[in-house]
Amino acid sequence: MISKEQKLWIYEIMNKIRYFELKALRLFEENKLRGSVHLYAGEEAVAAAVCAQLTDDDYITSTHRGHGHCIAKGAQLDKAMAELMGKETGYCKGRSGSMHIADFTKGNLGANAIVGGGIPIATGAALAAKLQKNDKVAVSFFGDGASNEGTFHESLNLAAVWKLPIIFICENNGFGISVPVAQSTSVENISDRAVGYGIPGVTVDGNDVFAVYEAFETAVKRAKAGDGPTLIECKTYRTLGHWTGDPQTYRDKKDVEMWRDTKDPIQLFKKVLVDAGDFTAAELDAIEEAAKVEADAAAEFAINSPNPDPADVMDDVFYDA
Amino acid sequence: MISKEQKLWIYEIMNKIRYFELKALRLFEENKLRGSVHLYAGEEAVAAAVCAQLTDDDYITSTHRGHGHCIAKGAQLDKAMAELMGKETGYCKGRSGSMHIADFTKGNLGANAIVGGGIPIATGAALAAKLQKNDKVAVSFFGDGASNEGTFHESLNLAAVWKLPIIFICENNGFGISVPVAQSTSVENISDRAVGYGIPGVTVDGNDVFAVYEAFETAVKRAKAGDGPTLIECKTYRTLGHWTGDPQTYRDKKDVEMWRDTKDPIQLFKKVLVDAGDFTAAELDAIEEAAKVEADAAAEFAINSPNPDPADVMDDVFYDA
Amino acid sequence: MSKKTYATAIRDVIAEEMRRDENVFVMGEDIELLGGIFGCTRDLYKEFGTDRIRNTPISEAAMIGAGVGAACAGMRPIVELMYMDFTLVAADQIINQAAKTRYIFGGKAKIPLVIRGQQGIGRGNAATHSQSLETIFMHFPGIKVACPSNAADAAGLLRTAIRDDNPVMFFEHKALYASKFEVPDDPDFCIPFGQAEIKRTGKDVTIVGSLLYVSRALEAAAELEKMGIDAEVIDPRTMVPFDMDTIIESVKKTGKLVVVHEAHKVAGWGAEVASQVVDGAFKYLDAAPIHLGAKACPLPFNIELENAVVPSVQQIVEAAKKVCYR
Amino acid sequence: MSKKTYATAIRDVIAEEMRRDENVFVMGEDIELLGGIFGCTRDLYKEFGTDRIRNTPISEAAMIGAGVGAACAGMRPIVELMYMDFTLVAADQIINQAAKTRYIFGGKAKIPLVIRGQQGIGRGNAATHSQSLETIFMHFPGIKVACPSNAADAAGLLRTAIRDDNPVMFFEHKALYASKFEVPDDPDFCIPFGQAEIKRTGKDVTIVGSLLYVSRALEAAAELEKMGIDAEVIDPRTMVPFDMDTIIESVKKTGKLVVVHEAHKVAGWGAEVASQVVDGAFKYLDAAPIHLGAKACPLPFNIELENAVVPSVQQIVEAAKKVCYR
Ligand SMILES: Cc1ncc(C[n+]2csc(CCOP(=O)(O)OP(=O)(O)O)c2C)c(N)n1
Ligand SMILES: Cc1ncc(C[n+]2csc(CCOP(=O)(O)OP(=O)(O)O)c2C)c(N)n1
Ligand SMILES: [Mg+2]
Ligand SMILES: [Mg+2]
Repeated sequence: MISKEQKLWIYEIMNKIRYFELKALRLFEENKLRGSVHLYAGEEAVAAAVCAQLTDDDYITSTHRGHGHCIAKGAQLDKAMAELMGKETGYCKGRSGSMHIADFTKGNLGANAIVGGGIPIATGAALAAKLQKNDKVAVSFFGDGASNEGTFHESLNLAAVWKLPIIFICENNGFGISVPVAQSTSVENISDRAVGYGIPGVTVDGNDVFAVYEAFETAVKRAKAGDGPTLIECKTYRTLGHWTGDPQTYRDKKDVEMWRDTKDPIQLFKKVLVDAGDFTAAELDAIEEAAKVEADAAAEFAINSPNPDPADVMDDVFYDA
Repeated sequence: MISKEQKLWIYEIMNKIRYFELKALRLFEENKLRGSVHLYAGEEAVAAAVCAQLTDDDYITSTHRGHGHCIAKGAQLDKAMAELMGKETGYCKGRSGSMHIADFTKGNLGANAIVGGGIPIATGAALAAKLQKNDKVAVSFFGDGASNEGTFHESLNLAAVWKLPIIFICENNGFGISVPVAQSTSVENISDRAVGYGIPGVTVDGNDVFAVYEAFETAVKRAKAGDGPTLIECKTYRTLGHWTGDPQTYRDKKDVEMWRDTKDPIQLFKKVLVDAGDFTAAELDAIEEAAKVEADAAAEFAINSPNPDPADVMDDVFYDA
Repeated sequence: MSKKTYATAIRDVIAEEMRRDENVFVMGEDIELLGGIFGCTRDLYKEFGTDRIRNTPISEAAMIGAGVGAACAGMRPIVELMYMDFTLVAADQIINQAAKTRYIFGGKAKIPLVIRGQQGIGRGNAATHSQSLETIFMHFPGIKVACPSNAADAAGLLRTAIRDDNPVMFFEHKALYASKFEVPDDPDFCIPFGQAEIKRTGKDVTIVGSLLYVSRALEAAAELEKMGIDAEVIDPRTMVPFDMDTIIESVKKTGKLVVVHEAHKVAGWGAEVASQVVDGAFKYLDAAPIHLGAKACPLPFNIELENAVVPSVQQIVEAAKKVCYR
Repeated sequence: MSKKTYATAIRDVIAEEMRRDENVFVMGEDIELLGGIFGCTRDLYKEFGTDRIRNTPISEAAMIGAGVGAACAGMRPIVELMYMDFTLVAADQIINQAAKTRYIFGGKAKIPLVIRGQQGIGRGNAATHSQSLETIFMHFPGIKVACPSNAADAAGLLRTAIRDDNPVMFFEHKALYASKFEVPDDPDFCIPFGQAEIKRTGKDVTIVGSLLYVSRALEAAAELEKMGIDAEVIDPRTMVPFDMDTIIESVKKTGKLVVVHEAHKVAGWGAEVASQVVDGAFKYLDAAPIHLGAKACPLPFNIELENAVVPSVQQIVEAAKKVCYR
């Protein structure tokens, strides 16, 4: 059961992510932002419903499509946008850009531009939690495409035999860049792969906040009880290109429109909240408006922030005691 | 159904492997042979029952425990033993030793000292067969331990989505060196992992020639029909140490004795052959005796063979047209 | 001759070789409909079908291992890596399998395999997508390494690579794909491996650079000319085999050497060149050779930082002046 | 001081550091009951339990990635690789993850991770189990690299590595495990990284070698002494950071340099040393430095072939004589 407070939080986060992404896209199109930028629009329910159940002490690892996870795990839009623009005020002082963004102080162990690269790292964070006997959990977000990398397999097996407190969240958005899942992946549901590790595997509608929330709630209980990992597949869809500038010739425009217009996770969630009488449409619109304003302000902040000083480029390669 | 001729061939191969291994062990103990030597004794039914159904045109990849596969795929004992001793007359001119032994002319794409390293290579050979539209199949042998490597996962998925003519043979001998399967591997049966690739997975008694033979026969039919790969797990046991010189403190002597004395694949097969009236004990004893003589002769050949000339050490790094 | 981009030159050679030899095929991520993210297989699936222009799952180790196996079984695979940085996900299959298979099996295997893709700076791809990796594949024996710096070299070297019966790492540079150059039309146009090209003759200092650093070295040479320093610029074109003779001959003439690359300076291939030149032309050297390369830090995202990590044209000029005592 | 083997020295430091700091733990293949195939964790599971001396599945990428993650989360993991050759199966997790994590997150991560294991020739382990890999981890920035040549260095460097808040690659040598040496008993005995050791002072020629090649260089020095050549032998001990100053100072005195390593010669770290010495001491050099390393072929199984691939003591002697014009 999602508390009213959490519902509001989730709605707010989803909107923050959405407007952050739209703003980033705009900046990219205006040539104010460069590099490989992968937007999360359309998939917000996953990050939000998962991170609603985490504290700053819990860990996540993220992917090349990492803004959503970063924001849901507590990042401020301004510092995140500054990072995307490579500014000194960004979370990573302009070193990472979009693809490696992280707010380490919030337990976010980083976006990871290597597909599948973060899965073992989250597994290690879960191992630390187990060894330290605290109550933390780790979450590894990754895509359908990543489920074909060797690291997926090795990590799920490791986590299963060691009964680590980790939840593997596969965001199946139907494509790895241009390649449809069926062409690259030998199972109907990626959650079927859980069988190969003797752990529970579930597939949920990734655009339904409630479905993701509940599946994750069960998985966290299991993890905290010492029973080990769960694999949750969230079926979703990215409504923008794989990266900013993607011609998207590999998919039908109608599909994109269908998902955008009839399955938008924010609109679906909003309708449920209003229908159930949790909040009025006006209350929710105000939240949306605030998110828009915050995203605009983040862009302003980022644009007006200084670039890092090239003289400092060698800093932080090593930690000096 | 195994033909009488094939039964004889299988029995002969199993004995050749066994006496080859015992001879290699002896040579090692006498300091006439060095390096990492992993013996196959106790697991002969797998290589023999599988390779009985292959021609020289079919491909295999093997493991660090590769003598059995090499012999079953048609290698001569003398050149194989010479390779173990690093001699110029060995299959690889003394470059490979035990861990990378291969007779390429027989479709053996090599023992592979990297655990899991050969699985993608066999997959590629199967891809070649598919592209060339010939009737060849590829077989990848690997251990229980190797099923936890990323290459296992990536290869099974690749073979499954491409419906390649390949059979994955997992030789589950209960241990990866000192580590029992249950401690390293998150499933009861490794064949359960087939579910994660949407392909058939079966577990058979790897010490029973007939069980292995039949499972493989079905898998080959499937492969040749264009329906793709099969994962066959053969439960077996190595009755010698992981490597020559292994103290084996990690397992109960009684277990070893039990497997050696009551489940020896050669003895079990012999009993069936005699009981069924296929062959007389005397006929089979003669085959055993011949294998022993051949192994002894192989050792003689190897001992009397010259070492390679160090002046040639740079040969064969590249192919020169 | 036709003027074409580096990307088109690569695409055309792949197509021509696939027409010539039915055993040639390509596998990689997003190479069918999308034509590879840099267009090096654009539309080829239409002519050759998706058996021979084959999308793979995101499984680089399996992909490269499958290349090795298919090569052993008589095919001539070309594996496209989207970024050469991903060689690290599959390093064992390259260094322990592709490169060693022939040798360890006593010379009995033949591995006609090309692993190609782009690397380097220039697109804000940050630390894991901007590295230059050619040095490590030069260090481990058994695999050839090519680094084309223009469209004609891309065509001539790639054709040689595809026809070679050995594994080849083919390093393209992301910042060169759009650059245009005259490319010979001859369908058998091959550039032999192990032949450096003198891009500019000069008598005062030898500058060795490859990939993006060929044009940067030429820019530096133009600057130097204004100062009355006549630089000879050499592009080795292949790292394995490496044409050290041409460089040593040049240094015997100029007496001074600057080597520059985008790969990290420390233990980069430039150190190998510098030390071999010292070995082969010690008596001719007027000054200690200078070796420039990327600083010892990961490639940062911010463009000014990125540019601060790799050698600049100005640094090449300074280095050349220094060895000329100017 | 206690006389102990290299393997025991390593084991003892691991045990002492685990007692001192409960965040230190070890994971690796066969390290519990078997104590690692070279005995570096022998019986430690009895004292520390199998939570902290932890067998892993055969999954090197996950194991090292788990080390990175556990380090990010406050632990101090030691990952034992059975053979350092297996770094190639996990190269991305080392080079792109462990080494870059701190930098790309703007200095906010701390990765106290040790990846240790043995490498090299001497046991007939052939091509994929006998390589020397330190050069490539020196090339890519972000990870420290240690190469102990005796039991005392193994102890002192390993303790420093475990206490360091950065990732460290710790390269042991299989042929050294049984060798004995006096090791200080001080439970805080640490050898700082980046301090080369002069193993023998001499005035005629500087010989730089590490791991197995320290004793071989010393053997060569003994030979040279008979010929009246007084060699200075230097062990850099760590590759990252690298103490170039000590070597340059030595060469300023001797005027001659030979660098020798077991890693492949081509683009090996010896070329870096030679080229930096040329840069830093050009005017002092009487002869071109000589750099020796393994030939450009995979390590063969046959022992005579194996020995033919790596530099011999005799070759070191010859090289020293050559730079001394003798
Ligand atoms: C190891 C590796 N291989 C390939 C890539 C290139 N690449 C970046 S994103 C991507 C697709 C990933 O698909 P998926 O995991 O489904 O995530 P999505 O982009 O759909 O969110 C690919 C192939 C990479 N970054 N890393
Ligand atoms: C990538 C890699 N990791 C580890 C090893 C060391 N090693 C050699 S054999 C072995 C055990 C393999 O177990 P399994 O796959 O079950 O085969 P078995 O030896 O039981 O036949 C290990 C860990 C290796 N050779 N390669
Ligand atoms: Mg996807
Ligand atoms: Mg086993």
